[in-house]
Amino acid sequence: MNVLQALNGSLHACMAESEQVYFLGEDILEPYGGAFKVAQGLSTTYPGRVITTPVSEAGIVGLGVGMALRGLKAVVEIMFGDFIALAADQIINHAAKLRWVSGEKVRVPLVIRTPMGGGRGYGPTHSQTLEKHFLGVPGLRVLAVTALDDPGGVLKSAILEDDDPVLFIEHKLLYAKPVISLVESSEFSLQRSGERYPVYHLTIAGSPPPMLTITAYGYMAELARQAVQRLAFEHEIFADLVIPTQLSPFSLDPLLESLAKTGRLLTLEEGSHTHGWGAEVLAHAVETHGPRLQAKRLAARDMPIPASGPLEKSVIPDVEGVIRAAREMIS
Amino acid sequence: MNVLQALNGSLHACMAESEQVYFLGEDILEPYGGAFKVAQGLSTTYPGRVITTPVSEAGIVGLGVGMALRGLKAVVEIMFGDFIALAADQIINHAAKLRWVSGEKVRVPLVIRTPMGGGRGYGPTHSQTLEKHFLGVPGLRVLAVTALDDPGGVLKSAILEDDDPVLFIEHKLLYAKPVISLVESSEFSLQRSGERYPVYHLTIAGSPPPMLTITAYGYMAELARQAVQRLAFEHEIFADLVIPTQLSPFSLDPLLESLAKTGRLLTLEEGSHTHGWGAEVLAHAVETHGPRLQAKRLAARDMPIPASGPLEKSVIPDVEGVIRAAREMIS
Amino acid sequence: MTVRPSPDDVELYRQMLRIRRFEEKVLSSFSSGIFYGTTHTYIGQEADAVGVLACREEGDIVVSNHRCHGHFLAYGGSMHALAAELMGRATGVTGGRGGSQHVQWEDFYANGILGGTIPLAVGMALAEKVQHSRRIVFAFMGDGTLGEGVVYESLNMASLWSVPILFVLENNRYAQTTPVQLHLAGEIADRFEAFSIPVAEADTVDVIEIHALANKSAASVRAGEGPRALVLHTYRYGPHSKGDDTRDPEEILRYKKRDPLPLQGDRLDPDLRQRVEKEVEAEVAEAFQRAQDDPLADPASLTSPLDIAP
Amino acid sequence: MTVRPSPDDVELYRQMLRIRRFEEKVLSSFSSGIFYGTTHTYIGQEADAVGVLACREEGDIVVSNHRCHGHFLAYGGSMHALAAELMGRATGVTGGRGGSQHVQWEDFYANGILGGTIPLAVGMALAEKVQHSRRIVFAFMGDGTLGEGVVYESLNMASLWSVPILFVLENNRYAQTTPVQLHLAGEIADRFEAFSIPVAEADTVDVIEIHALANKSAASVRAGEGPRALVLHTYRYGPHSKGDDTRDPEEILRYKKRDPLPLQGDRLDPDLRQRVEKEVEAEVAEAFQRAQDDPLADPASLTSPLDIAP
Ligand SMILES: Cc1ncc(C[n+]2csc(CCOP(=O)(O)OP(=O)(O)O)c2C)c(N)n1
Ligand SMILES: Cc1ncc(C[n+]2csc(CCOP(=O)(O)OP(=O)(O)O)c2C)c(N)n1
Ligand SMILES: [Mg+2]
Ligand SMILES: [Mg+2]
Repeated sequence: MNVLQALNGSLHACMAESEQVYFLGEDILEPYGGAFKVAQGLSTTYPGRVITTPVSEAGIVGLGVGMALRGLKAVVEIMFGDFIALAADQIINHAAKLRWVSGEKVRVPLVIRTPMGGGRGYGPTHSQTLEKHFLGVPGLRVLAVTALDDPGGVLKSAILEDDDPVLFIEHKLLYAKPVISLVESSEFSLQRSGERYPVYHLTIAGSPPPMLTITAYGYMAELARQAVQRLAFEHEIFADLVIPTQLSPFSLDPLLESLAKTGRLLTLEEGSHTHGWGAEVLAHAVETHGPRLQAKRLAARDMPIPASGPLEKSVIPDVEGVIRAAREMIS
Repeated sequence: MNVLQALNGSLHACMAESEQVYFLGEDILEPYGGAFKVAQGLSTTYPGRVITTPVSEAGIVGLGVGMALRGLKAVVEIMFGDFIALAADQIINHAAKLRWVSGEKVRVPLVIRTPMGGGRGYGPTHSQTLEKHFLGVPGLRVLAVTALDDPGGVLKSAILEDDDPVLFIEHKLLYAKPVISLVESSEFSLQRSGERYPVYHLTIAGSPPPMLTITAYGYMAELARQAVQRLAFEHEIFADLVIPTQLSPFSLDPLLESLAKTGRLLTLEEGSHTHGWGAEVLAHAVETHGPRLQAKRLAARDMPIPASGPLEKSVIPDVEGVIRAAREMIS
Repeated sequence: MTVRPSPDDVELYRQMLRIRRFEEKVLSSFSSGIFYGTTHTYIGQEADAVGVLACREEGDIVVSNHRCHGHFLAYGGSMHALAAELMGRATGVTGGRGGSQHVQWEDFYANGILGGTIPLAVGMALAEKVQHSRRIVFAFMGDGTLGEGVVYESLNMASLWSVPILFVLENNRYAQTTPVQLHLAGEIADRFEAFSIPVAEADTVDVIEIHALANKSAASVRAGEGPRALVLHTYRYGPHSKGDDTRDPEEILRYKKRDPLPLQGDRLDPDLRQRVEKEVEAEVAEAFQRAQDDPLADPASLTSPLDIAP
Repeated sequence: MTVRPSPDDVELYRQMLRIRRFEEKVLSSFSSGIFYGTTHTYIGQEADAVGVLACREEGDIVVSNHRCHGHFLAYGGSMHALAAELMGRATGVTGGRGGSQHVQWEDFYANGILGGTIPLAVGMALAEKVQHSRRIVFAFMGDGTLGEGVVYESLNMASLWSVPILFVLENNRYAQTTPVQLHLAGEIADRFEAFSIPVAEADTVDVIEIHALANKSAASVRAGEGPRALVLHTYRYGPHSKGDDTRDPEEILRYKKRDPLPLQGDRLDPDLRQRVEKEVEAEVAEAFQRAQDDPLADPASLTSPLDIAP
């Protein structure tokens, strides 16, 4: 099963389990099933609850908020994450605020799903990783799914169990990746924290104490995992990899536990470098871990994502870059 | 002269100096001159170049981009900073990208001015400090004016000398503050870096070596200045205060110089705490300053800004909080 | 919440007068410093809220905007809770969180972002439709709000999916200080009709006329005929918010000559009218006094907007 | 850039054929892996771009969208540079930065955010108006783009300030896979007329008819009469982008019967037509070959989007 199938299966399961679930988005009807096919099969199975919409990102997020306010569980697909800026006001000033401003009288069980990321040559308005601009919005939860464990389960929790608005980040390159179960690999061990949106902790099976803590989310967690393996087997550098599912509100205790052992922190993200997710990780680490922290961020260069392959590759971080950075930190 | 007069005078000077300058915004005509009066007198003096607009934040930013592309210098006023989210797509995907995507063939000399901040009981959609969500957008410059030195000059540079898009942050409570010139005070010394958008470095005149580096921008720089004075005179704690004018792209060398002396960093901002400006400051500091950094952030609590006075006061940082935090760090 | 009986002349007058006196008191008290923030008063427009919301049935939803006091009172919201909200008291509608523009109570929702509430309103109507509730949504907005793009995205979807919503466009001829001819091209009704939403339009302050028109539109909406728009041309007598009125005083005077209050008041028996006026004055005085005696909102009441790690 | 002389039948045919052959080549080459990203071809809609842009005068501005190849070629953009852009070559229109949807050259601007370019187009028109340049703006958009709110904000301002812009609405009856009746309520022309923007409308693939209509509208715009809209009902023959076509094959066939190319081609002398066809085929082949021989874009060419500390 790949991530696409897991997410699609989860949507089917949610709609089967609760008649309150409504799904809105552009071009989501059969036989198309959405630009990335995550909605495949939904409109034929649940015709009354799958609504294909005009090209109106702000409007459909706002409609989702309204539906959520009135007893439904709304799932809105934004075709490309790059278009989420069009809905920024609806997210920041409506979805995220209503519960709090009402004095806890209303809830907004809304999930906004959207694919981010580059690697496919789609160019500057179809390849971005914009979630960094939506981190730290009071009242908004931002989740990023990975290929680990149970991506469909995370989506299901967000839809059925969470009564607050969720921005649910998928990555285009993740869809085709096989889901990696907790027990599957003999090369590494993978632990999951107890929260609804777990933090994963990956170590190389049977390795010496870790020398470095790496943290990454989403598709970058995949690259980090590859880097951790190669660092161990090719360079004898042993790293802990900590992978959050929830980016905002910020909550990353397992990271601090690992840092207490390693004192070295490397963050990896596909969003552009400055004022990104990694900034909060480092800031949080230096505040709570205290002095004697060695830290570094890897991220996309601070520029738009170019369309041409060689250009795009030079802007987005890769496995080699992680290995290089880790080696520099250890040496 | 207060900050409002300085900014208003600067707009007059810009429009006098260049016929290319056009000013757009909601309710900016005489005798109203904009909700905060920054545009006072402009429409009668330059009637053809001051355009009052419909209530269309995305549209007017987009129009400004178009005008800037075609040889004009567009200044767009967004009445409250809270409404900037409506223009997020225009800022991120158009204004900030055009120069780069065109392969450096076009430029976008656009200034978007907007007042942020609380303290006036305007409630959750009229009191926010949202610039944190626009930091780290490749191709966008974010400036925050203070009461120090020459706020009008900063605005003038942004309008007349800068050919890239600028998001220019004002703070509602700053308007009525008197401008503090570089040489005016005998209590502290104020130095300015050489960049077009200077970083200020404030120390208490004749004080012993600094024990702590505080950094803040905008209106919070005023609070920090008061805190630095009281820390010196009431608590014998001597702090450097570093105040950037440019928030993004991030550029804060004087901070590192001060940190080399103090090893202690305290950031102060009015935006909500997590994933704020301070996160980048701490991350940058830990990356470049290296181990042995003690750091802490002060910011608004991670919630919307309430309307009621006592509630609002409890959410936004104040001078007492800065003093408390500084004392804790030193003890 | 109870359904108001089919309104009689007295009730219509009383509701308008409650708004009028409340708002007058708000404006006149502002300088005394008892309020936080700012306000946008509804004086002059009372016939809109009262005439329209007299069509409301149990459970119907009202979506309002920055100028929400009149809508809220006509909806049946507590005058005391509204006064307390403006004064930042713990007993305010949202306990002092939202203030004047962000009033949420039962099925009433207001917000200070112009136009931002309109897709929410359409979403709520869609939710009620698919849940077969027979509830309808009343969505108020001003002429200036037609500047916001998301309004059109919402009109399109409301029409496409035939949701039960009545858009109430109050054209008070100004967006803040900007006269409608400087901010709006073409005719207001066309903005709705371009999305196949039928429009009823009136230039009147007669609450009975407005009520009759609204009743017809609301009935169509309730019958499942899809969205309708009501374009009401009106005028506000007070400033946009607290201060600055840049309008021509003569123009204001001209519109004051067609004041909705005396128009309706004159229809009442003079004794009855006097009694209503006394009752309303007492109600307002008591609401403000009680609010002022209430404790200020306590910072300890503030909750986190989200569970961090659920 | 030179002004094209008043177009004759041959020239109109040649321009349409250049687009057709270019796009066919793009579609057929995709699977060979020479391109990065995706593409949206203009096959079937050629008469719009060619008929409209034949009205262009020196310095006029063209604002385009995701489906920009046809507009770009009709504007006079280099076929080689466009092919090179799709292939990520250093010699591409933007040196490989923008790719298929983000083509910027001289006074031509395209972007992949639907509707986001429309306020820019109005701002450009306003700039040209206040600078008395006599330039006008041609702004292309699709039926689906009428879903975006910022379009209406822009129409309102274009009309209020009477800017020199011609909106060209290409209704190819689909937004990606969504038929127009599922995404658009009411009539397209009403969407412009609601803002007092006069509309000319045609359901035709005849480039001469389109050109005549566009000429009239463009002349009004150029004469300072304010914005105009041209609603062109058309059809695309290819898929929305590369793959998946979910439309009824019979419907596609039906529209293929009124293909703009043979309609215009049949008006030419057969020998001349053959010569043009040969020339265009050679042009396309050469453009692609040259592009493929060009060096890939070099990462060293990437600049920072802003000076950090100016
Ligand atoms: C998105 C947004 N932009 C601007 C404002 C500032 N503002 C508050 S009221 C107002 C005018 C509104 O005019 P209209 O819709 O006609 O309502 P009225 O005040 O006349 O009742 C403006 C511009 C706002 N609250 N929200
Ligand atoms: C803001 C935004 N939303 C969605 C998309 C994805 N998208 C690309 S083309 C398209 C359909 C556009 O339809 P239309 O405007 O009719 O143009 P056509 O493709 O038919 O030429 C969609 C939804 C986009 N590019 N930008
Ligand atoms: Mg109005
Ligand atoms: Mg189309």
